[in-house]
Amino acid sequence: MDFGTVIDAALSAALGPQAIVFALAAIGLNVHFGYTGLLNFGQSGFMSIAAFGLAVTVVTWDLPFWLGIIVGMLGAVLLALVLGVPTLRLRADYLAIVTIATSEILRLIFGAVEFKDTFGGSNGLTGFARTYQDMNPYGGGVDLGIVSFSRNDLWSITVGWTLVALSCLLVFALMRSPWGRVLKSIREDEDAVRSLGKNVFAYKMQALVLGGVFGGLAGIFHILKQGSAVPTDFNTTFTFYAYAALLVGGAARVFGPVVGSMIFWFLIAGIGSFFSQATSGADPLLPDWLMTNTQASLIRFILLGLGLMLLMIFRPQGIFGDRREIAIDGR
Amino acid sequence: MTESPTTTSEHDKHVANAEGAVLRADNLIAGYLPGVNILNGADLYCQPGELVGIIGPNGAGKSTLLKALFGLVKIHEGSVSLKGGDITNQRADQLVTKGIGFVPQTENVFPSLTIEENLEMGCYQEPKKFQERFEFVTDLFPRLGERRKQRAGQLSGGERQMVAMGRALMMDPSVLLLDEPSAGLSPVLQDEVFVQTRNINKAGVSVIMVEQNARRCLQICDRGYVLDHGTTAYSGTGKSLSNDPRVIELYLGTLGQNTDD
Amino acid sequence: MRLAALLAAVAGVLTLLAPSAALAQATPSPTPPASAGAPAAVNPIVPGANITVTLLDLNGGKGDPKPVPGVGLTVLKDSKDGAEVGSQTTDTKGRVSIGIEGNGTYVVELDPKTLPDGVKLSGNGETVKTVEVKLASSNFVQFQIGAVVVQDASLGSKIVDGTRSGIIAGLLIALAALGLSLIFGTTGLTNFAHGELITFGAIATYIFNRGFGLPVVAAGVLAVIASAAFGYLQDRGLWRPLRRRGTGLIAMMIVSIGLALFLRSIFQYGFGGSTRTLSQYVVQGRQSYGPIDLSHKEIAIVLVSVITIVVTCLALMRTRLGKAMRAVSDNPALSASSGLRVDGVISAVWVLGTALTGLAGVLLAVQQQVNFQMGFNLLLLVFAGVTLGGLGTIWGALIGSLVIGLMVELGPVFGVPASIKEVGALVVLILILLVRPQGILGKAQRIG
Amino acid sequence: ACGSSDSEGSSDETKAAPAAAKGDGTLTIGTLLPQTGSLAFLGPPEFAGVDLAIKDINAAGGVNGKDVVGVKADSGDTDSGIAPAETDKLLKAGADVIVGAASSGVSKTVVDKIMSAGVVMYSPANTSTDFDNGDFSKPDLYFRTAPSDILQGAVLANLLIEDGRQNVAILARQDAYGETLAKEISKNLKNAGSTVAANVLYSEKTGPGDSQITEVADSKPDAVVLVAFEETTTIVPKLIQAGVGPKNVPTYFVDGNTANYGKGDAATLPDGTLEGTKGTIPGAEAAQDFKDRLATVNPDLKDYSYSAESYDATVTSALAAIVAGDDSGAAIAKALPSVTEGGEKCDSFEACAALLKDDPKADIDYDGVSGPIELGKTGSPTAASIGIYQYDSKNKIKPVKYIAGKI
Amino acid sequence: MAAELSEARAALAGVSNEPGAPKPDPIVKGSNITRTFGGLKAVDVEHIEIQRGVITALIGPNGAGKTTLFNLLTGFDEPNEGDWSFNGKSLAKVPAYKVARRGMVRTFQLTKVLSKLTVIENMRLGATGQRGERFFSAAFKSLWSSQEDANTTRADELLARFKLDAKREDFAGSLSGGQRKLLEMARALMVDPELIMLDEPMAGVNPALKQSLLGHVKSLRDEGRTVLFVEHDMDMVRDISDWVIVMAQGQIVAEGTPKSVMADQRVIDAYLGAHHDTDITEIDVADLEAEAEAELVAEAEENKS
Ligand SMILES: Nc1ncnc2c1ncn2[C@@H]1O[C@H](COP(=O)(O)OP(=O)(O)OP(=O)(O)O)[C@@H](O)[C@H]1O
Ligand SMILES: Nc1ncnc2c1ncn2[C@@H]1O[C@H](COP(=O)(O)OP(=O)(O)OP(=O)(O)O)[C@@H](O)[C@H]1O
Ligand SMILES: [Mg+2]
Ligand SMILES: [Mg+2]
Repeated sequence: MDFGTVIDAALSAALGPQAIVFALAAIGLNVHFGYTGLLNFGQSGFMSIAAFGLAVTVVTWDLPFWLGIIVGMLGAVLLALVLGVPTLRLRADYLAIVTIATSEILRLIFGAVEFKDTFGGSNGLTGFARTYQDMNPYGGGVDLGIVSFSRNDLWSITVGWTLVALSCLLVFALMRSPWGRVLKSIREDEDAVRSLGKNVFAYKMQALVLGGVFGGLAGIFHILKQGSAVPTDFNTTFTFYAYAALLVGGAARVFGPVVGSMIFWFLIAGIGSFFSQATSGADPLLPDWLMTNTQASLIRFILLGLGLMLLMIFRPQGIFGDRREIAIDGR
Repeated sequence: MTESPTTTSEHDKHVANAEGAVLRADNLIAGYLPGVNILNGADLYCQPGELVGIIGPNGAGKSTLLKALFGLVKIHEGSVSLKGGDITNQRADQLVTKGIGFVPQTENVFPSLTIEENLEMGCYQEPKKFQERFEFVTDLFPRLGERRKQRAGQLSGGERQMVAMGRALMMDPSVLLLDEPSAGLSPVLQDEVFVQTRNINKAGVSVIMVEQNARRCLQICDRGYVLDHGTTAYSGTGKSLSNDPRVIELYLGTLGQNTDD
Repeated sequence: MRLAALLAAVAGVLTLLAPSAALAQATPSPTPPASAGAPAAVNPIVPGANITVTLLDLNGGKGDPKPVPGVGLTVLKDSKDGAEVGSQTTDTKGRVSIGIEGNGTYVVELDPKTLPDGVKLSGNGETVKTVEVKLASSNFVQFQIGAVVVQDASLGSKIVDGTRSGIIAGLLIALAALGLSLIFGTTGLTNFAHGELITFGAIATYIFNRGFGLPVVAAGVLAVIASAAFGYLQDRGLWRPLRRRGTGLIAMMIVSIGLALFLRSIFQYGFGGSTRTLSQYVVQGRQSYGPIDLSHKEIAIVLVSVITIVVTCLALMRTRLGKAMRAVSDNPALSASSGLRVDGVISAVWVLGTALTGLAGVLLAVQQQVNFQMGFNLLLLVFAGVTLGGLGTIWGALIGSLVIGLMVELGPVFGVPASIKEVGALVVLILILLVRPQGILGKAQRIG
Repeated sequence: ACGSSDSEGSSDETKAAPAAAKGDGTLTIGTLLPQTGSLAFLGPPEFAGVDLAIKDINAAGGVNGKDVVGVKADSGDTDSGIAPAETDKLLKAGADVIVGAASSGVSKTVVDKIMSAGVVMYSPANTSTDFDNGDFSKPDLYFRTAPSDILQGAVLANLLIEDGRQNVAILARQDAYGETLAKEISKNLKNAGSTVAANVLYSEKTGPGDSQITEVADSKPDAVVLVAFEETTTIVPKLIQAGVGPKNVPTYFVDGNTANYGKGDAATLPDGTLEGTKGTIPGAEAAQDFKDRLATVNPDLKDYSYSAESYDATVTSALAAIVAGDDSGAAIAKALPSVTEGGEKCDSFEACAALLKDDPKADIDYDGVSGPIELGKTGSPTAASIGIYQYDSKNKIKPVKYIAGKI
Repeated sequence: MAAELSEARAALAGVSNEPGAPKPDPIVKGSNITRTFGGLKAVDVEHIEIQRGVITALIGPNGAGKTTLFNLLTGFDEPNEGDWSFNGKSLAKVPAYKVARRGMVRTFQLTKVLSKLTVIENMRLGATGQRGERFFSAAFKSLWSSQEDANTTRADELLARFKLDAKREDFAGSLSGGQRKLLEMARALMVDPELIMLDEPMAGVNPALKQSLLGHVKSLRDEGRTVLFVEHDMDMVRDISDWVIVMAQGQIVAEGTPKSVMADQRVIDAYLGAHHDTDITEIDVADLEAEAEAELVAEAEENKS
């Protein structure tokens, strides 16, 4: 058993591009749900529309990369507006279903054979990431002993963590302001806020757009770091996991989503690496009758599920949350 | 002595007189969050057939005290006993079986149930009694009878209060805990509530009521407590309390004293 | 239908014969030059790469297909104007086989003048086929004669079929939705592990059926009981302690996401990744009942689910448990103050809810066999059904689910691409919620 | 074959990558294959193929004097999105060649990552035609032993025409695999003169609903082609229910679902259900001998899909490393086409290695258990043989014949 | 200034005691406002005018439609028909937040505190025209911090007056029932409204505090604000209101000065009850019972006939 490898796998997942995608998406969810109380379960919809905005612009329409980025982000904003106008008056749980439905509709459309010429069908689109990859200034990867990254990942994590840091800064600045206060109030009771002369709808819309933009960033970053836009990447499971990451870190906390995503990926990769080592080799730590190598990779999901449950049971407010807040909404 | 009670002597008084009480709480320390105590050694007893009033400033812990008695707030220290048996931290529904009824201050109706169903919940454990009790309650609040099929969530504030009071009366309890039963009711109904409470009490039910309509409360109760900062600050008969200058200063104020000027 | 079967059988026999016949006559001989008019007795299949055409007159599907002899066919390289590779006249079997060099583009041309009187090519009578040859053996090409004309199914029959499927799908969703709605309505828990409860019912059926060798019906009954027990244990072991600690609803929702992942992986761990079949009722054809075709298992599914749903709904309306559930849902503390055993009510709800959901799993297993993620795949539609009807309302869950089921299956009739047919239902869901934000049967709340 | 002719093939990315210096001396074969998710059923035979190959290679003396090392990772499915993280794990472990992924969709999510790390991505089961086009059309660092669906589509269409089917309905799963294969079959059918009665796709997640089955039935086909994975066990009963089951209409399977469905198999259908149904699987006959040998690494193996392709991918990588005298990804990639095309034929690692031992400059042409494997211009097999199988009354497949083709 | 204001009150002297009587200087004017729920006519107001600069009390039995009228006037509910204006401008169909911005702010009978915000944050939220509430200036603290400080100072003053200063940093969700009422009222005052509409502001507030708050309400009036409140506490109504409007079954049934209204026999019968001024203990319970019995007998007889 080589614990170095386990730690390396876990750490590089926690610091790597996949965790960044989750962090960005979860920051968006934090704005939606954590601060404003909008139960958006369609974050993957925002991601997919931005991702395909970029991919379609570059691949299908053969237009410049940077225009693609703009189209992608505008796509996310537009989705927020189109979704928000009719649905923001829905109660939280209804909004959740509408957003899930919307993201599924988008995913299905992006993957439909009928629109294969535009969106590439279920294979998705590739070949839009050249510009991004060409900007890579690094000559090679790094190896820090306990964790190492390839050249491409190094570039992605540089870009990605910068984006995350900027996003956190923006969220921090906004949420300590009176604007953020209005959002938090809307989360508690819309009518009260309305009675004080605030245009609740406008604020919710601003929050929806802002969170959607973070979602869009996540989507764009996701397809850039892997070089392909595949519709099935943007399914609801992703949103569920992003929520899990958010709440593990602590909702309505600036660093909650970031730390949550890191922990989430640390666990997935770490547990996976541990068990795959424990069951492989000539004389595995865990005998074959107990667990085969194939079953070992399931164990990580079993343990991840279990871990998520235990964390919420013993620290329902998440890592950064405030216990007092949780006590208030206990039924 | 009764003229200048201090906190410690309040406790002595309590120990001296609480013997044989139907419901008795000793030195309760309780709160919602770990480390923050709302009740700091509150004492209370209620002799059989007594009507006890609790008054006190907002946030003094009156509601918390009732909830603690009824098992809805965790008691860290101290004890509650019913007819001599210990009931500290027992579950609310068990206490209902033992004959305690409770009307909370807020959120005291089931919004999605109709009025009739709300009242039915009052005698959930004895559905047979429903018809008889229902007639009694609708006599008291005719409006509830008229609107029996309306969902409680649509009712006006006062109407809800009627439903809440009605639900407690459906239970036919031996000890009744009321948290501001008259709040939000029109004056005529407030009087009605006080009179009916007195009537119920006369019929042998021990009643502990928290009230902000303090004068009325002190008028009808046998004994009153003034709660402040989670402890029993003063206690005595209703009359003695309403004339106690310190109580007036701390709590009663002078509004309505000189009505006819 | 019978005709098709017959055809198939004949074709099958032919297929089995064909290769052996070809082998038997594998006399290497160069392609004889085309001798127009006189049909060759037999055109052997050329070894190596070749293009083979068999002209058969299907006669509109009436009777056996008849070979059409004496028709001239020419193979050209690359295009119509390319070099001629070979030319032959169909033999008594209607066959020509022309040797070619290897991979490349070839054009096969049929000489329409040589067609016997009264024989016409089907379709638009195209006499030229361009093929991309990749195989080093026979490359078969077809010219259709007397092909069966398939009438498009009428809109009416499509609607009838769609409605039947929609109702069955809707009823299965409704059973699960009822379970979800009960649990949500009473505890406020948005249970993302609900799909796994469906799977649980299905897998339990499989285990009782295949593992213990019980008949499917008995296995189904046991599976429902097992589901109920599972629900009870889940509540006792997980949700009740959480409620005791005053865990918030959102935290509980995340717990349910964790639980879903946990259970799904456990199922896969034990059950494996593939779809498995029950021992009975797997293959069943449909019979006609008036305009509707139904198989026996579909009838059984409809009856079982309708009866269960109606009985449950009526029971919930009539009994005290129904009211107690709504009371607990509104305000657990006040319910306790009224003497309700809140935990008891919630346990009862879990037992009932998981039993219903388990039943959905059992019926789904009969309908489409058993897979470790079958419930998870259905979850979105279950949620959609519950929401559409109005969260927490019992009849609403039923109506919402039926609407969703119908929309999914009827959508393709009205132009939703079948490959993404869920889109139709989801769009309808969104539209209805825009008009009635509280769901079909939900009630608006009072302000102030 | 000559190894140098492909030098312009390595993409810009490879060049930019850390100068793909000489390997570390040990050939490390990573496997990125499904252990979880909806494709998990494809995993065991593929893992077994790789394991067996490594065993054989090491038994024959390893590569460049050292034993080959295997590391495993789970590709999951496209839903779980774990493939990138798992790939990292393999790259960390120093993999020079990554055998995987099984699904074309998953492959696409990691192919950039793997190639830019200077590692060979070598899929035993990607059949999507996409990997013949665009960016992947060069034999850079992406290879596969599974023939592209172009060939299977042609063979299956040819089979249908041969059987006299004139009006064929295709029911396919909607993913990279199903869509392209269905497209190829349909294209070839139309070219050859047959009608395509219906081309119906269903969601890979939930399987076909009744509306799709009805669409197939309503088109009154004289044959049905079912392009599916393991959901076949749920689809066949539905087809039967709608009156278009294998008993009523001749049915054809493809490599995704041509497996045994009899007693004792992972998935079963009632006896006789599939009798007469035909299916195609790329690859030469999985000889009983090979199956027996697979049993030595995984005695529970029931299904053999892509086991031969996985085996061959591993063996050819090892041979390429020997030819190049270097185990780095770039070197292997350069040598790979030459060990599979032209030259002295050999059909096992032992035999090929022996040839190379005698003459390090020898030009060999490995023909493996899965077929002749000629990795042509696109890094995909240009020639392959495709087996046609038929079901007996016990739902077991029996080979009927093997058809060789070239793209 | 004060003289001018007492003028407003004095002007009321000339107003007739008819329901819906016109006022000399109305701030709110409405007519034909109806709202039905199913078959129930919850509000059916023919005409209503609220005098500027005075304290008007709205009283009536439970379920009379007072809260519903508040909801309608402030845009939280939509009437079946009706039109009303504030400061001469029509408010029909104007959304709630705009109503509040025009200077007409209400509180809720069932309190709506923002549980997970602290008390002081609740207060700050009330302030209007905050620069920091605009998205584009929010991210830059320098743009709004001075305004925030000013608001905080004002909020602290109010909190002190409402005896909530000790709870300043606590979550509003942890306040007691009475404290919530206080917070809600204080927060509404942060809006700095022209007309403040209080729905049972003193229900559950302890008498001593109530008394001191009454002084505060009066000073609001003296600052030039108009106050409209619903209350069941007659001591309070009598003490501070300049004008009383009585609603029953959705309609305005009486208006007038507190004295005259409370002397109105119909109001006493329907609302106040015979004993509202007497000490309950002085009523012999036996008497009451006899009274109730007699009523019952009478009713029974009525039913018979
Ligand atoms: N759920 C809760 N969580 C935390 N603190 C609470 C909670 N409920 C009440 N408190 C605090 O406990 C103290 C006492 O509250 P309680 O409701 O008992 O007061 P009260 O005497 O009934 O006042 P009122 O007359 O205003 O109803 C208050 O300071 C309040 O802030
Ligand atoms: N959303 C609703 N649906 C149905 N009925 C309603 C609704 N809102 C109010 N009502 C009914 O309208 C009537 C008037 O209610 P309202 O709340 O205005 O009374 P109120 O005068 O404020 O009474 P209280 O003094 O008790 O607060 C009540 O009978 C109530 O039941
Ligand atoms: Mg209280
Ligand atoms: Mg009211």
